Amino acid sequence: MRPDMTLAQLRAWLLRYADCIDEIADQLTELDAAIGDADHGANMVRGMSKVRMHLLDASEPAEDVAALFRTVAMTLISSVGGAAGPLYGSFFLRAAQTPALAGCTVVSTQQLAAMCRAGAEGVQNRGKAALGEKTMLDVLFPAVDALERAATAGLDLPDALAATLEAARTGLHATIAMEARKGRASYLGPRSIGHQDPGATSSYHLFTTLAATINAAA
Amino acid sequence: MRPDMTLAQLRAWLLRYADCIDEIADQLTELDAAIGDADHGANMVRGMSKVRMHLLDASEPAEDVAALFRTVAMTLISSVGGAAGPLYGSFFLRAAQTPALAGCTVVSTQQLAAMCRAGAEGVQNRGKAALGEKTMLDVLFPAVDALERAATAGLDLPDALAATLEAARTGLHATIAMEARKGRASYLGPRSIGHQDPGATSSYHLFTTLAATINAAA
Amino acid sequence: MTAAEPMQKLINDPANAVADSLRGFALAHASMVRLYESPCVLVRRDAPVQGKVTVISGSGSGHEPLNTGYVGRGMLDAACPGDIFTSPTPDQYLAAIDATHGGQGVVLIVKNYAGGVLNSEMAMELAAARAVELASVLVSDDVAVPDKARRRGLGGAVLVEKVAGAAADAGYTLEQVVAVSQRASNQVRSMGVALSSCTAPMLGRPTFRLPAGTMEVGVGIHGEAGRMRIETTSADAVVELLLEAVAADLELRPGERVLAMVTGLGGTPQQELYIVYNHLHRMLEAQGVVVERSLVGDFVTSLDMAGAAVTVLRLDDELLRLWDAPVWTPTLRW
Amino acid sequence: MTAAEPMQKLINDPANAVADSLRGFALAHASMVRLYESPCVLVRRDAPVQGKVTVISGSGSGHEPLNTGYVGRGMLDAACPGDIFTSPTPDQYLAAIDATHGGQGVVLIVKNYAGGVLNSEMAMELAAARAVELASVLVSDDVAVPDKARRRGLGGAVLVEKVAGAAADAGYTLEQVVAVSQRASNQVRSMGVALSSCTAPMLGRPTFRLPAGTMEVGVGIHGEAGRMRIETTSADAVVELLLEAVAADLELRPGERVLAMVTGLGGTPQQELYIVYNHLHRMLEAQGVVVERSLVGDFVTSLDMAGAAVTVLRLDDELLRLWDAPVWTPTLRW
Ligand SMILES: Nc1ncnc2c1ncn2[C@@H]1O[C@H](COP(=O)(O)OP(=O)(O)O)[C@@H](O)[C@H]1O
Ligand SMILES: Nc1ncnc2c1ncn2[C@@H]1O[C@H](COP(=O)(O)OP(=O)(O)O)[C@@H](O)[C@H]1O
Ligand SMILES: [Mg+2]
Ligand SMILES: [Mg+2]
Ligand SMILES: [Mg+2]
Ligand SMILES: [Mg+2]
Repeated sequence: MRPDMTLAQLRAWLLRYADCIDEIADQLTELDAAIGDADHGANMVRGMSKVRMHLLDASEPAEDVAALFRTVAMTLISSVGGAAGPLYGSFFLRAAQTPALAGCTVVSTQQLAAMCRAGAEGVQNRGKAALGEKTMLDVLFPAVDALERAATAGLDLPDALAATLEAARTGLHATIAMEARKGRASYLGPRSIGHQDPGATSSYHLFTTLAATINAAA
Repeated sequence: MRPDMTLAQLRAWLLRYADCIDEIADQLTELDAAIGDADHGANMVRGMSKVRMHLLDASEPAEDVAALFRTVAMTLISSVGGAAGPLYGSFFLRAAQTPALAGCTVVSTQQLAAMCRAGAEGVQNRGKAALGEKTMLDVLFPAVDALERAATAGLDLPDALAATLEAARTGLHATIAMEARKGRASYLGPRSIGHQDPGATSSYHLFTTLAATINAAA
Repeated sequence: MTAAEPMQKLINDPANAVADSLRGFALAHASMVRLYESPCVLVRRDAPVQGKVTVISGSGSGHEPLNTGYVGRGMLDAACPGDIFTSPTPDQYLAAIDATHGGQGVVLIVKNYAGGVLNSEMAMELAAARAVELASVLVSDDVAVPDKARRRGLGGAVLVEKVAGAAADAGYTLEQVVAVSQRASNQVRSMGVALSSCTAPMLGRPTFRLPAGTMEVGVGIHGEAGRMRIETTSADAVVELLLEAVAADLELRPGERVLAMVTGLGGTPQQELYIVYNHLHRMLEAQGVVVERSLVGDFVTSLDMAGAAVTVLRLDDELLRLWDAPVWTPTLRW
Repeated sequence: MTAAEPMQKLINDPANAVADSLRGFALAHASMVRLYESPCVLVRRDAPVQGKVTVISGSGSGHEPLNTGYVGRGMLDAACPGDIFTSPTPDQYLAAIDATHGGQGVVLIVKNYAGGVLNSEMAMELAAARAVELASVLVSDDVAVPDKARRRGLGGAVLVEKVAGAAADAGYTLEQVVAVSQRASNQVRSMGVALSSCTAPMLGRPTFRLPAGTMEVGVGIHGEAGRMRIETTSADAVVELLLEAVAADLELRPGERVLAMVTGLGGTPQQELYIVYNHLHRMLEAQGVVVERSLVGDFVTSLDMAGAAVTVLRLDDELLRLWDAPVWTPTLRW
């Protein structure tokens, strides 16, 4: 049995991520208070609560992966605001636009990697940040790289996600030592060093919840 | 030699009072902070500095006691403001108007007592407070009573002032237990109990400096 | 007298805070006002305005925009700013009278504090020698003080000053200005809460300590503590507490018309003031009271004190007309 | 998400602070504005005004009176208030465009923050489907940020919005409104200092700790810390620090004309703001600069943050005429 990811699992992942955001909201707020404006927790909670509501209430559940991600994207874009809204919105929007996704209700590890690659590039296109500027990209890119490598190497999904998570964690921790060059923290200059980036933290949990979803199913 | 008080001594008293006010300004401010608006120190310093300036700079020094007190009164009235300005202004204005004072350059203990009586009544007429309402009157009236008794008993000035000071101190300390019924402290109601009245404190030092002036001369 | 610790304030020498600020005010509003420094009076640029009753108000500084921000067409002819929290001296009133009276008499708007009353009384006695008809109107709207004779003047002062200025502009006689202003004063009630003490420049530290989780109810405007200390609660509950006291004392009845005002005490952001107003407006309407006009912002403050006060003025046709009459001051304009 | 400790704030549920406040605002200024709640947009009462360019601005809440206080005749057609310190979403811009555009195109005034830029860009992309001509003007006046491309929008936003609104009222085309507003934006510089952190309702405690005796220089308006922390000093020294940076960057020369603005950050009383203005005005004049107009008060704030920011706009005849043009909003009126 190929451990592909089903539409239901992707939906479960997003619900799990919404719950996770509730749990880590205070941490995100604290991290943002240290080098930003203390709203990243509230922003993510507002957005992911709306996503949860949509997923639970929708009279017609998304019929394919692309539609699911498009809904998530539009919900985040229309409810989050700040920097995180358009950035996470772009992540899911571009992921939804991954070639050959239309009609899919199951995605392979390869496809999942392609989606995350598209998403991460969407974030970069939107926000114009580079690696090492202390943003969510410093989690997204290393994680996607690892996921792609794992997919190419033919690892099954749980193992691929373990590697992804490992890379995401390393990326996350690397943001601590970085000086911010994009977003609000950049105004602090060198004073931004020594703090973990809030957006990178919320991005990291995209992968913890993804792994948890797959492991729960396994 | 009858220990009357000369015009020069009265002037010296007022200068000494001005210096004393500088010294106790912080205390007056603290006392007013506790049950009022923290300005009694600044108010008294502003007024008595102006008085000092007038006394030191006047090209023509006051020619009699009435003129001296009138100058002090007008200076306080025009520079202090708040409750203390009109009240202390009235004290010196009414004292200046004591019958048979015009032309005097020396005052007897009796006359001094009459002046203080007139002054204290001036404060009462202006402020409409009664004894026991936690105001400067709770020092002024007991002190004047004592001074009058001493004068009637024929005590010489140093002794008379010692008795006056004693009564003033008792009056001052009595304000601690009082509930304010006039002035800003009255808005605190029972919460004003347990604090010494700032105006009573500045009034008390009218007598400490008067006694010190006489004792310095003796 | 200087503070031992550095203060978190944008001031220079605390002793010059009032003078520095007034100079900046006069520079910023040079087209509207003129500052005389000694004694300190702020007057309308075009003073004296002849042929109308002159309206003057004084109070301690630290309550900005009261009263300087209300000098101008349709409101005050002059403001007498005292030192911080200290009522102005009689000399300031006299100088204001001399600089602004226009031949039809002068009305002093006085807030009911010992200092305010005593100094204005003295001013009126001293001015008796002048050929100027003088009258005063007392504002004592603070329902936190049970004894009506001792009630302090709070936000009601702004409303009374607006009414007096409009009446003067409309050609009312001195007697008529006094009558309608005193009626406004009689029809207005206020009460406030503080969520922090203020820090007066001369003291250099908060006048009182307010532990987190508590608030002072029934505060005056001199940075002094209030009548009682209670636990902090929601904005809506605070509004209900304040409005209950105000409405009961005013004997507000359904169908009556009012002006509702929320003034910040200096350190509270607009966001909170409108949260307060939101519930105040709804509560009044729920009681069947018609909120004809409103005013939300910093109008009578205590330096940087956090908190707000609620003021309700019962309106009649004349008061409403005078409120709506044109006004052109640094703070109020329409 | 709820604060563990009680807050010294007049709010109800922190999550509803923005909504409660906007409702109160709409009630208090019902004759001027109308509130749509979902998505949240505050528009001129008489919107859409046909036959003129439409001017819209959005920003996070907590900066009041920015932008709600600037909605009205001669300034903004709509304000899009985001959550606290959070730029509004594209949907809010779209709703504002739909509610107010008057057939002559729409200009969005955007402050240069990642969130502000990203959301307005998205809004413009999404609005491309509509038959409405759209343009945006970027405000980035904060000289505390050395890299010009990353400079934040501060008090300059108010001035640019006034210019844009007046140009639109004067019948300028979309292109012309954009040109003159962008020129105003290019000619304005600001810098601010904080003497305390603010407390955001959702966080429930100060965003950063500022020990007594220190101040943050070069703060933005989101309650975030500034560029550096220095010891507190006199108001005059603070003004010199700020003006030096502003004037140097603007390359101000003797004989030039400016508008000088001092905005409080929310927790600083008027008295201090005028102390700051006093020295700012004198310093500018000492440099031979002509202070043609001024503005002192709370115009762009960070909730209850103590502190102030200085803004200088280089004026030319056209900008001055547009500044002086009539305006009728809750906050600015002439
Ligand atoms: N240009 C950008 N590219 C990528 N990520 C960014 C960019 N700007 C900001 N971010 C991310 O957004 C996070 C902050 O989000 P949030 O606090 O919700 O918005 P805001 O900064 O508007 O308050 C940062 O921690 C950072 O990871
Ligand atoms: N009506 C009054 N009669 C007598 N003394 C009064 C009266 N009102 C106030 N005082 C005195 O004035 C003092 C306060 O003076 P001050 O602080 O200078 O003025 P303010 O109360 O206006 O701030 C009080 O401590 C009290 O002794
Ligand atoms: Mg943030
Ligand atoms: Mg006092
Ligand atoms: Mg006082
Ligand atoms: Mg934000």
